[in-house]
Amino acid sequence: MTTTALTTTELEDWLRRAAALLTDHAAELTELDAAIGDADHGSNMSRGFRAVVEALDAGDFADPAALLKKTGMTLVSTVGGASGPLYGTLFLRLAGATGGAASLDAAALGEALAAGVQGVADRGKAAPGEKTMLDAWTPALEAFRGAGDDLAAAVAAGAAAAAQGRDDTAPMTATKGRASYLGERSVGHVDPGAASTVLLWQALADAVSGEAGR
Amino acid sequence: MTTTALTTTELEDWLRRAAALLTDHAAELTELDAAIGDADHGSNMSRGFRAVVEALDAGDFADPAALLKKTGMTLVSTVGGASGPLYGTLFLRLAGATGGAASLDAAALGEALAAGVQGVADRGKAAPGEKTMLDAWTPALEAFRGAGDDLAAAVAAGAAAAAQGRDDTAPMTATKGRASYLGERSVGHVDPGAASTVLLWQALADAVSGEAGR
Amino acid sequence: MKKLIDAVDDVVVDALQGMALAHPDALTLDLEHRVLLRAEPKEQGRVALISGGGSGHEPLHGGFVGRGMLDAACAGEVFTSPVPDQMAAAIAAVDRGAGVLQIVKNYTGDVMNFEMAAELAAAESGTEVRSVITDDDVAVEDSTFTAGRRGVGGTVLVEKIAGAAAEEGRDLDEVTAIATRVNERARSMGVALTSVTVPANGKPSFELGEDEIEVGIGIHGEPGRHRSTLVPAKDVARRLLDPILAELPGEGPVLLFVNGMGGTPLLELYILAKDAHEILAEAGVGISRQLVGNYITSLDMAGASITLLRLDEELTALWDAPVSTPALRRGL
Amino acid sequence: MKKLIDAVDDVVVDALQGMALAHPDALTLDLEHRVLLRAEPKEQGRVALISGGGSGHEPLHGGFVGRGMLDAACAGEVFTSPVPDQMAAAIAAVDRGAGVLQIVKNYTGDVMNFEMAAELAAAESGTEVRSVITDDDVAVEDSTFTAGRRGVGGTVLVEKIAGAAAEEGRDLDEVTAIATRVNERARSMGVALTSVTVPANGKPSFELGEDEIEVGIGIHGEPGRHRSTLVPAKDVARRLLDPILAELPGEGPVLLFVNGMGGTPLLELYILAKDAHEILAEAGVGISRQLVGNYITSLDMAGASITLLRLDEELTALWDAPVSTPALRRGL
Ligand SMILES: Nc1ncnc2c1ncn2[C@@H]1O[C@H](COP(=O)(O)OP(=O)(O)O)[C@@H](O)[C@H]1O
Ligand SMILES: Nc1ncnc2c1ncn2[C@@H]1O[C@H](COP(=O)(O)OP(=O)(O)O)[C@@H](O)[C@H]1O
Ligand SMILES: [Mg+2]
Ligand SMILES: [Mg+2]
Ligand SMILES: [Mg+2]
Ligand SMILES: [Mg+2]
Repeated sequence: MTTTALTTTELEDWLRRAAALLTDHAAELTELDAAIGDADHGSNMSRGFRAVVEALDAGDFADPAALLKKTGMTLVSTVGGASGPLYGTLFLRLAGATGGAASLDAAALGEALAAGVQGVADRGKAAPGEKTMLDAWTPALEAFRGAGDDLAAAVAAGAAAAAQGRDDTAPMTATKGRASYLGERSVGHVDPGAASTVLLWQALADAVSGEAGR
Repeated sequence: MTTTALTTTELEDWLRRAAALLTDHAAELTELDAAIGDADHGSNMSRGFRAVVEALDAGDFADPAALLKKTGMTLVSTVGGASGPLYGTLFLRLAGATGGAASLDAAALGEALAAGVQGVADRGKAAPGEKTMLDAWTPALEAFRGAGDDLAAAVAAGAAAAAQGRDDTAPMTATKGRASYLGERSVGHVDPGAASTVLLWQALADAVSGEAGR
Repeated sequence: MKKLIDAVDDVVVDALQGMALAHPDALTLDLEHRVLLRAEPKEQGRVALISGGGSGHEPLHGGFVGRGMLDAACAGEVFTSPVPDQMAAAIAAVDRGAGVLQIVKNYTGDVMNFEMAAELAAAESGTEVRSVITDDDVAVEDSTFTAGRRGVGGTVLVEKIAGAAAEEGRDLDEVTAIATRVNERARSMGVALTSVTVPANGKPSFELGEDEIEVGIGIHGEPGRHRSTLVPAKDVARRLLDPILAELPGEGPVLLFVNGMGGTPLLELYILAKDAHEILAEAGVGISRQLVGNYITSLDMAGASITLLRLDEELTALWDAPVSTPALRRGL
Repeated sequence: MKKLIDAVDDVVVDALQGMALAHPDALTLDLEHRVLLRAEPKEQGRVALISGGGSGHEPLHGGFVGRGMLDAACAGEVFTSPVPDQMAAAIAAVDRGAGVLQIVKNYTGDVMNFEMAAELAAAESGTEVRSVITDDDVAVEDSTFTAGRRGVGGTVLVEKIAGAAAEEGRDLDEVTAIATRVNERARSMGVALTSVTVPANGKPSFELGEDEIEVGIGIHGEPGRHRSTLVPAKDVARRLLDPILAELPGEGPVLLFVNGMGGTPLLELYILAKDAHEILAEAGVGISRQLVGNYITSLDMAGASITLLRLDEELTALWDAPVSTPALRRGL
């Protein structure tokens, strides 16, 4: 059973899968952050998405915009640090871009993601190549939009590109965020925010393809 | 060349020999103090007697009383801690007991030492058996006074008794000074003040017997 | 990890409660939002000042809430920026109709979270919120290739001096301008003798050998400019003061701030202060005001930082103004 | 040994100079005698207070010299009592014709050196000198078989409260009686998480394993009542408060003093303060005044002590009186 458009049901599925993946990989993300940051990205992300799941459990959402807005607000209110405002802004912009639509097809999701990624860039005053989560989001967005109308294929392309983008952060020198204090010494390490971005794409791909066992 | 009475010359010799011995054994005394006190008895005593030697170098003393008073004052002013007032009082009482005598024979030195040891007991509000320097001074004084008129023999007897008294502090439980906080755990260690007392007696014996090489 | 704590997850909340309990006349705790507020709010019509950041730098910021300094402080998790909701709650609580100034240390997370708080406040209540970002740490050299200099010791001086300006009744423009001027005229650098141990992590954030020091560290266990063997305090002072003096703007006397990192006793801070006096005298720099003690710390790290602030007449007068907070008190 | 010092032999003199340089408005240093004096001497006809002891407990005692507290502080070598000449110099400097009270922590060396100073002063100048010996440490159990309880945290409270009484113009009998009463109504106990390292010794005075604490320690690295495994802060607080409460005389509310040993950050002290509040509430003991911070330390030792003082109306009023010293300031 693959999906051609995302309603609140699929979106909720996505976020719950994301929460599970982030919790499973929390130690890994923190390890990455310990190398070039302050060793908290895993706990920040799992704390935030645990709160998102609680909000989903409690809430009843009229449309994708309401659900995505709640997600963004929850992340902003519970994560803190750099990733809270960045992921929070991403979801708030997704919400804003969907208008009152009841479901998002590949084109609408592409529009929304573009707004979200722009939000990350605005909020972080960052550009690709600075060894941040943008280095996963930017190629993922491009691949998604270039893959055509098939939602599942587009999401799969996006997830693959995100993973490639994450790996490509390793040789970069950080010039944004905490890792930038390390200068040259940041080379050789993968950016933790890029790694958590890949997990979000993976969860989305799983949700769209109806992959079992979240 | 043995001495039958102490003039300022022999007293000065005694104190310079004592300073040398205390400096040579400073680490040892501090080691003893580390076990049941605060690891400073060696540095306290060598600091004090270094200052005494400086005072001897600078001064010109009319009689034993003047020299012994200067020694006591110097110790009080430079040692600090418990041993400063105790050794300082000892020498001040020695000075007081000699009156204006130009030299001290065995009987006069016995009188003076009795006053000095009483001074230690008064100042420290202590009695023999409490694991302090008094446990070396008290038997040494008794042996000295019991040995008769021969100064060299009396001092030798005093030195031997001091050493025995020092060794006898090992099985005692301290009830005065810093070691008393250890209670039972002070058993098995020699008292550092008793050990420095033995060095003073040794220096006196060397000075009286004209032992070479201080 | 050896710490006097009850549970790793409760460190921040327990300490906040302890702080409020220990200073009942000075502080009120909004436990839900983890915001410490003045027990006696400022009068109407005065500019309010808030600050905040990750916990672990005590007494910063909660210890500086009180007359003549901050109106509220928002406490994040240990070394993690607070979230905008906390600042929004603080802003709502302290707004006296004359606007609110946020004092923010320059770390990406702090800057973004305070920025979102300001947007929230503007949207929801119309309170005018300004921010001053402190970035006085000269250890971060290439600030064009980094997130910029970090905010460290200068932050304390900004809070004191801008706090005095607000207390005097100056308007939001003026208070903001003064805070900005203090930050521009302040330069700092720190040294670590031991690493910090974050409670949630349980082990030292970096390793230093028995005869090693790390020069130019941040206040979250960030690495420094270089590692060196242990040297006498006077050489340490020189290694902190040389880069500070190289970048200190202006002319005239300075405020000397010798700050402990949390694990270094006052005895050593005073020795460092004496050395700093000698070095500044050699450099021909006059010292007209001073602060020596543990004011912006890094958990249990042994080490110190030095901050110089180039004073002028106005800043000096505001520094001297009465202040009454748990950690800094004078004239009240 | 990692410390910010220049030379092991100069630690005390360098720190004293740094302290005087850092607080030029408050302190004057008599370098020859290692005595810190008020920059502005007390007026004629008032009782003067001096204290002192081994160094390594900063801010005690020098940090408490100033209006409303001490008139002078005599600094010995690290952990070694000062000599009588120092106290004699201090007495001569601070005597304002109404007598001098010496506040002395109960250690054999301190007691004897202060006693000799009093004898000297009486013989040479006729100044009337009294002494109050503080002995508030309940960790020393069998005080008949020891040199008696040690003077620890209660000393700070004696200095503050007796200082206020002297400032008010009470006579030597009254000031002495008040100091005595504070000491009698104060009880303390401390815990070490790490050993202290004396500069001249260069190595830790005792060894504690990574999960061990020593309960009932003194402030010179003296051993404690017992060694235990690391426990939560609340259990630590209980182990300090139980013996204190068992020996605390009187009825009614207390002053709670949570003190850091020098290497423990404020974050942890506030957690301990919160735990102490909870335990005292359970025990039905009211807290009416508090002091939390590093006031009587033991070099770089990590750890803390708790002191309770059973207040009465007079002691409370004197505690509340204005004070202006480098380390404690309120109302001035
Ligand atoms: N200015 C920025 N723009 C975009 N992403 C950023 C920026 N600064 C940091 N990040 C991302 O945030 C991640 C760190 O998040 P996290 O560890 O949770 O926050 P903090 O750095 O405050 O501890 C980095 O790995 C990076 O991907
Ligand atoms: N009350 C006392 N009476 C006699 N001798 C004492 C007393 N207290 C301590 N001593 C002696 O002083 C010695 C310790 O001297 P020292 O280490 O220099 O001083 P402190 O104990 O102040 O560090 C002890 O070994 C003991 O012999
Ligand atoms: Mg991080
Ligand atoms: Mg000793
Ligand atoms: Mg962080
Ligand atoms: Mg000693």
